[in-house]
Amino acid sequence: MNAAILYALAGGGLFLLGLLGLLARSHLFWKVFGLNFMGSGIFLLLVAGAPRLPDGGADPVPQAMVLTGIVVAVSATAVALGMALRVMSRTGAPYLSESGGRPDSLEISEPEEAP
Amino acid sequence: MNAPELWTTVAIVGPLAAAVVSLGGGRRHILGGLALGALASCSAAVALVRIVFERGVVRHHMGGWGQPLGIELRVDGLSVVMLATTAVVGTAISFYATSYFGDAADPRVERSPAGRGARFFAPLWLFLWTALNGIYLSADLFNLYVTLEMLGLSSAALVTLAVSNKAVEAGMRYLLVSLTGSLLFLFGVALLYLGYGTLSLEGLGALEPSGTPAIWALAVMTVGLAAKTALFPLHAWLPPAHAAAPAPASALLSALVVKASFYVLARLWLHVYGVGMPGGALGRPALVVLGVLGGAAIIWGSLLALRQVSLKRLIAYSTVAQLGYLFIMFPLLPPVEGLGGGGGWSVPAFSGGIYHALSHALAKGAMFMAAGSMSYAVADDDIRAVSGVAHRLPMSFLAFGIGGLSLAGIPPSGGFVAKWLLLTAALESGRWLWAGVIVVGGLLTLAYVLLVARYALDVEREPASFRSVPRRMEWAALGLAVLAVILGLRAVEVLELLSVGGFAPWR
Amino acid sequence: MQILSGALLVAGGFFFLAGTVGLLRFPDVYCRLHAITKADNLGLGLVVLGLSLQPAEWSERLQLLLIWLLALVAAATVCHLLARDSLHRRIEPRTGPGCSAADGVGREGA
Amino acid sequence: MTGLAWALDGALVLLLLGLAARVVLTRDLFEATVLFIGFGLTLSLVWVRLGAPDLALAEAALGTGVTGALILYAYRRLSEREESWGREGRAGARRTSRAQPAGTRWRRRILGVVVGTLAAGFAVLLLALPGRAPLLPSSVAERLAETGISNPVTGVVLNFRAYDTLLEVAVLVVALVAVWSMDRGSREFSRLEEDVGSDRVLGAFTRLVVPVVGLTAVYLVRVGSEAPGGAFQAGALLAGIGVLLAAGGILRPVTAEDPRVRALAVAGLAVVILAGLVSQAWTGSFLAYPDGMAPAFVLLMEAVLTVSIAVILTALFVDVTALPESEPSPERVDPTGDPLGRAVGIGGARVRAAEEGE
Repeated sequence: MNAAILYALAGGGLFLLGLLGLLARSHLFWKVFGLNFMGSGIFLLLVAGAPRLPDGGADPVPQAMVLTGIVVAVSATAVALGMALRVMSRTGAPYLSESGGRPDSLEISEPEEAP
Repeated sequence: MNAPELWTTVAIVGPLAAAVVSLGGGRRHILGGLALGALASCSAAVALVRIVFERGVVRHHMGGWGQPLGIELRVDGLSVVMLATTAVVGTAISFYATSYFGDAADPRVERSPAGRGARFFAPLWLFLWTALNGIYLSADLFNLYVTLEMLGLSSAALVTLAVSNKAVEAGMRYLLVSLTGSLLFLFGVALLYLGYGTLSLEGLGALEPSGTPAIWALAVMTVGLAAKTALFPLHAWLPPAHAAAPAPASALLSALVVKASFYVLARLWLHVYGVGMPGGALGRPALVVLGVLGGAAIIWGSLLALRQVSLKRLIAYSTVAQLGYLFIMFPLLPPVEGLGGGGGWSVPAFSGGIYHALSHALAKGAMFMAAGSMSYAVADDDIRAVSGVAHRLPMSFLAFGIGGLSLAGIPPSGGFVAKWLLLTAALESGRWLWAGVIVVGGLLTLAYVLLVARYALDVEREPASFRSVPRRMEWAALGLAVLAVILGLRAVEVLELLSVGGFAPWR
Repeated sequence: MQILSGALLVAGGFFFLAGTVGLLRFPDVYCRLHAITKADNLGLGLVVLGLSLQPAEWSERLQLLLIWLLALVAAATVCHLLARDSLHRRIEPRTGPGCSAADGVGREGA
Repeated sequence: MTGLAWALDGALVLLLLGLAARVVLTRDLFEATVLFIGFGLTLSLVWVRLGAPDLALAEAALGTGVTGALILYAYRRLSEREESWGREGRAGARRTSRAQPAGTRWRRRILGVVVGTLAAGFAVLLLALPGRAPLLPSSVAERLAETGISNPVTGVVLNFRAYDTLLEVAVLVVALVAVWSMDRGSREFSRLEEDVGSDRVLGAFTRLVVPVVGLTAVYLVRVGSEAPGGAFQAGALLAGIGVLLAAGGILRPVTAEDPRVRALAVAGLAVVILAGLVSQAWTGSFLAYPDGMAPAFVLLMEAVLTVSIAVILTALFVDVTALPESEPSPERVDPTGDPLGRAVGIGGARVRAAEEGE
């Protein structure tokens, strides 16, 4: 079954593509794409790399792990996207800045002063 | 009544149920949730300490299935000590947070930007608490991945509770680093499962992983976990995140969250892989690499702490430095041939490193809460603005001072015991360099604590504006600082507890 | 039987191809929508027909048919919404001679 | 391995990597989003080829459906904001992303080298994987009969490793609470709100599709323990309906303030906790269902989880993109004076404030 090795290598390639996307692109949405590709790459590696059962059936444990992983990836993507949109709405551009901006005053919770 | 299964379930499901309760929305729900979470964690910690003392290492097969199939919880000395510290520091911070955020139902708070904190700090923190307890108890690789992910999401959300541009940006950066770290960890888990076919840590330890895929897996996992623990080269995200977060959240992040990924790293290196030991993978050079990074973190973090303008960022850089101490433990661990190490790690080094984690958790929690109270009073985070606060907020400044001295390792405190143990380990085995770094680190820590004290004690300069701080916030900080000192005095029991099933790789 | 189902599958594939070519070649949104919706649905219909000739129980054939119907309805609704949204954005259909896809003006309307 | 199968696998892998590369390298955000959805569908096909129907279902429903809809709608919010801040229209969003170079020149070379060495090391590593048949799957097959569940994947997810599933649902709830805790503004959906809602075709489509998909979801839950199916996929299907209703303005937008939404969102988590505690009282360890009762427990949990996951995913879709109206102020991170902060932070290139764009 060397097609599985092909898919496992594809999984590794996907992981690296995702890593490249995460590190090389500074637009926050591409970092979210990168994280998703890294996740999908690992899942592909996990399922394709697992040796088949003697009776030819697929090994259920990696599939259970990947099922859990997909749900966790969706929740992580939702939080990452939400935060990216907040960065964009607050600072005008969907990018992280290099550290070096002006310090702004620390808004602490002021229960006394009504806004 | 003292079945380990019961108490491990209480430790995990308690805070989880409390989080569900605290989502109810009303003030009673939030207070009830925090109380339930604290109660469950503390009672579980006390009970498990007793069980581990009596019966040594105990296990809980989740779902009733055997080790390879089902997930297994394992409780030994190290996990119980971390659990107890999390319970104590967590309770103090929950107590502090109830007054820091004000009352969500109160209309002024509701409309003010901090209204979100009042409503959502409790559920996020209780989910975080569940993840912490889950990590310290779990002995299953994939389960650790899911808990680490839960930890990352909830702590990043805690950072963005603060109402400022830099909080959102710091939260975003922290979330990206945390998710990348978890995915790298998952990559290692995938390799180990493909190579060895088991997900349980003990099962993996028994197989003595040392082949090429195992080394790759360890390398990738170490990079991922080091990123989450903000080890030296990968620490850039920590200071903005811990400084921008609301005070109770930064106390949690610095005191507890970074310890969890360090704990997983230590488990993998010392117990599963047994790096540097006769049967283990890699060799002593790998431990020295971690030690060098730790030493660099101490120097780099302390120097930058001295240069900071903002109080909370000074303490955040102090966290980066103190984490270096945890990694200095690694090169001191392998026993020197001549001294006949008895097959396990050198006892003073291991217990010194873990002891430092405990005392740092207590001291740093107290310092961040005290700093939060001081900034809350003068509504400004700048060190100069905190001038003259000492005599107006004696308890907070006392808490800050005691915490700082404990970090620096001044005798009666827990920090002193940790540094003493690490120094004996270093000098015993003739590794002078590490001893030097430990001492220099302690002096630098003392320097930046005194830097803050100089401003706070400056009586002539009155703070521009001053607001009274709710009593509860001050008591919580002081209580934790006093505990950091008591930890130093009662070291014997804690060290004995640490020795339960902790000193040798699982073979 | 095998040959017939094979032929149907190929025909279905051809219609999918035709739809894609239509997507690339046509000048503006409306022609493209027209191309994709019509061709792909027909292609899918042929594929479903081809598959149902394969040896399978009736329940599976029914499921295949249900999938096709659902796809038909979905495609029609989406096409309608897209067209209405384009109209709302006042993107006029390109009329007049030689409206080749060279300038691809309609692209941002998608 | 017949030639045809090889051709299919090869084509799928090439398509998969090609789409991923194109998404990572393209300058245009809209193109990246659409190709990302294409990538998700291709990955579902790959799961089918690898004999993992459960994953194909989950990838299509969750990985492509929910994630794709989320990113598409986030893109829309981004371009709306670009418009409202006086930049050019939709192209503006693309143009900002087009204008920005991906990091300075030397950073990309270093990354290329790093990724290259990793790729080489990884290829060697994979071939060195010992082909040792792991002991786990065989014991899963043997012990599966005891659980009364015949679909091995559901057996592992909801019985052998049920604790993982409990934490996974907790992660979903954490994500929802995290999104709720961010500053949220109006939840109006589209400028065309008024006429989309009253659009007869959409109304007719909804009335037809909702029962059909609802029935499919119930079928998926019911069949979950025998054939591919289960709570997560069914939940994602129902979430698709939720998104359709919310986007169509038919369903009142889901809000955190609404106690019903909170209750439904945590219902799944609460039921799994209760099931775990009840079984611990019965058999002594958490989530160890009393023997013979496993199918009943699993079915109950799956039913409540499906509804709960559907509500969570719909609420996520609504609240992730619920941005407050805000005037952006570009100043940002306070100086830490840490030179390492720039080099190693995952921040990437310089600040892209609007004026400094081109």
